[in-house]
Amino acid sequence: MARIIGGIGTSHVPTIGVAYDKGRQEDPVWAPLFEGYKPVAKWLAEKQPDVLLFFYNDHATTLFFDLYPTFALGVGERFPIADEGAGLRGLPDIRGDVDFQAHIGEALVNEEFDLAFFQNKPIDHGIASPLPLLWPHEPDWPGTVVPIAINVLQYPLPTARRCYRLGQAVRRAVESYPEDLKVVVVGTGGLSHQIHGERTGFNNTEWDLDFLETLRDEPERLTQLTHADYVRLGGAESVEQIMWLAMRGALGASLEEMHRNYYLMTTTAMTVVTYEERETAAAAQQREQEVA
Amino acid sequence: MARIIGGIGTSHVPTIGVAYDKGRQEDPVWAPLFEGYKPVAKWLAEKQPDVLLFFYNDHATTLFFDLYPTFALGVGERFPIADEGAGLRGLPDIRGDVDFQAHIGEALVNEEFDLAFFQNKPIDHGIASPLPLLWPHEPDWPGTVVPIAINVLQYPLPTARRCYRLGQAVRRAVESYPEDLKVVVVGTGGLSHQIHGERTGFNNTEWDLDFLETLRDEPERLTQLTHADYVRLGGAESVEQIMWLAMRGALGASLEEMHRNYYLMTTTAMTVVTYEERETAAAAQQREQEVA
Amino acid sequence: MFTQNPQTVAMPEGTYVFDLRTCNRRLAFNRFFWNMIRPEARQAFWDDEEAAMRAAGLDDEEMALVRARDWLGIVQAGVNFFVLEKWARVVRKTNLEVYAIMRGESFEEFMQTRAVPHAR
Amino acid sequence: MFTQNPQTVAMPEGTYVFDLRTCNRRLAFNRFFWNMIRPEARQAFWDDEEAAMRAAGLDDEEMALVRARDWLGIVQAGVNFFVLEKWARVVRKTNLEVYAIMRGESFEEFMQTRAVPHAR
Ligand SMILES: [Fe+3]
Ligand SMILES: [Fe+3]
Repeated sequence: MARIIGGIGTSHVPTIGVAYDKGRQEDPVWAPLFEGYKPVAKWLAEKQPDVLLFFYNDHATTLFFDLYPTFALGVGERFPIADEGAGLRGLPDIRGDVDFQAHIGEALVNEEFDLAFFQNKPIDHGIASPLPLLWPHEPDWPGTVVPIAINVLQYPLPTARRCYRLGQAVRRAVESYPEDLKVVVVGTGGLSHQIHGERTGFNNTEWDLDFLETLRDEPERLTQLTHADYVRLGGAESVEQIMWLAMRGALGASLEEMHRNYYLMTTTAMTVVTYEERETAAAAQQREQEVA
Repeated sequence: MARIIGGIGTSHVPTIGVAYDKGRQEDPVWAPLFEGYKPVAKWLAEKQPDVLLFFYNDHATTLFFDLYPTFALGVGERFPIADEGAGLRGLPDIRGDVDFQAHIGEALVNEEFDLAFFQNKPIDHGIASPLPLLWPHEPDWPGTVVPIAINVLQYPLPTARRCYRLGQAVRRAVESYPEDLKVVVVGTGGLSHQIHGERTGFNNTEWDLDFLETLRDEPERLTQLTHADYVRLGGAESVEQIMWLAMRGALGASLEEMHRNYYLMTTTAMTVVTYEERETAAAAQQREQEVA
Repeated sequence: MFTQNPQTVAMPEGTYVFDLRTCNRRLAFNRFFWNMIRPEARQAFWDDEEAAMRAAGLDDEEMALVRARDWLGIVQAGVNFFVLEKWARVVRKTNLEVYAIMRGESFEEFMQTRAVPHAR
Repeated sequence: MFTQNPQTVAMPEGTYVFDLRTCNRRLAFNRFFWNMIRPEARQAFWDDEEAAMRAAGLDDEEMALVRARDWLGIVQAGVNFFVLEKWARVVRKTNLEVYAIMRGESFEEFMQTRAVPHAR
């Protein structure tokens, strides 16, 4: 049986990708960001998940508004990393497991999630910005990705509650897959930022930290907020935090926050958090003690 | 308040469009089909709906499998009628009411239907085959269309139950629109036919008639069938009858079947049925008696 | 394949489920037929069938199926009938003619099985 | 407009809701910017801005906004920022520079409002 072994919330700011590609990992203004991902990469290297299941958004790159889905699951053995106007990056195509992707899709549609499906299409910074900070890519990525794109650009967006329920259904879908795959669920985007209109540059660290606490311990409360609430509290583009709610929905009731990094450099509160289910964390600790 | 004043179930066989365009309405092999639509056209001319809301499917014309939605609602003031390989037909573009379409879309997404939205795109025989048999088009169509495309081509399809629930939610969406619009809901496709593989040519009139009775009186029973059940009973492509279930979901519990025509000519059991809600039919009869 | 969509269990013989896996495996082949909704693609096919197939990235098996006009084989390989019927228009076959071929019957034999055998 | 999505009631000032109606009204304008993910479209824009705009079917108001590099006006007209940022790459503006313009500030003024003012 496939199972979820943990969760990650991460920003997906495109300039993270630019800084990564330019090798600015040690640059004093970028180091607090890149340092903050090292424990996450280490955690993944130890846990060795087979699959990262991403709740992310495409930024009108692969998906244009002439046909715009609420939820879109990607199917493919390879997804190129998208050209978003500045040319291609030097990263290998993202890998996929078609049978697992198809299973998740079938399970979700049968549970009345009305997914769209895309095949083999490019994936933009919604995944590609944080991915190389999480996983090595030489000679190739160590595992496969299930990309689930969520509309956070064109209103009506799926409600916060719907995203949370999507995550819950994804957990059931994962656990109904017979092969023994280890899956980490990842929600990308946020935290506070607004990057359009006169309100550009809005941030709210107090709300960001409150969001992280509530997400971990009382996620249902966050499902009651409207999109306008998210926009008011965290800025227009912070509404993409509903993708963190989808990730949270796929995890158990009681979570241990294993690591957190929060760095507000210019306009986006760049954040990464890893979670394990408390039972799992306790069991792991116990195993370690037994070995010692 | 907008309200639903009736429903139509209709086949959408592409050759109906070809026969229509060639003026074969009086041709003995086609007359039983075209005659059967006259009472429907008359009923619509009397009822004067402002909107026909279609549950239909695109046949991999406007929607290709590289990005394939489960449900897709069309937004546009004009939708061209598609070229499906044989060139264009001489019909005016289908008309739309963007504000009403957007309202239905917002209401459905807020009710946790994960629609995709398409803008101004061509519409194929899923609507264009029966439309000129329902509505006149000279100099232009008398009303607007809300097109809701349902995936009946690429598995996983939405379940029969999900389609029925979509119809129920559409009713609530229509009734929450403040403008006084009269809406007729239309489900297209079917009835029995299979047009691929060695089983091509399969029909089942007994099942077709049973389906029509059950749809009218006990639609919930039809929501329990799997796609394989529909395929076994009515042929692979008859699974598109789940779009009739969506139409049925948008109508009240007790229906009067005002008209039915069933003509199995070659491979598809070409069928058209109109429904009014029994309360409405009774009220209409009473009004007529009072006038007389 | 590890799993099975419960909605598609016990499909009858002679029926081909077009699902996400099939679609992924045969995306280019399906796209080749789908393209026939565009007049330019139809013209390109009429002008040079082989070049059109190569440009669409078909593999050898797929090209052989097209050359042979093997309608049933194309469906069995994983092409959705609704893109295939677009190509039927291009090679001037009616759907009824394609149906007869998929059943392994002559057109006249097939029409004799229909309720209105002289319908066209 | 008769209705209002309850999820978007009470949006703060200086925020523009990109919804289905906006999208329908400004589809060609959004597509013009979206096209910039393709190298050919970038080259066509560099080669002849006016021709590129005409080919994309922009109306006079839209063309004027592009000519004026009126970033805020473009957003206010109904362009989604995420297609607009693709064009920012093409005209060699960083996102931070565009942010400053939308706020009506010089780049240096804007950066002074940031947590790490010397970040780039
Ligand atoms: Fe984003
Ligand atoms: Fe059909």
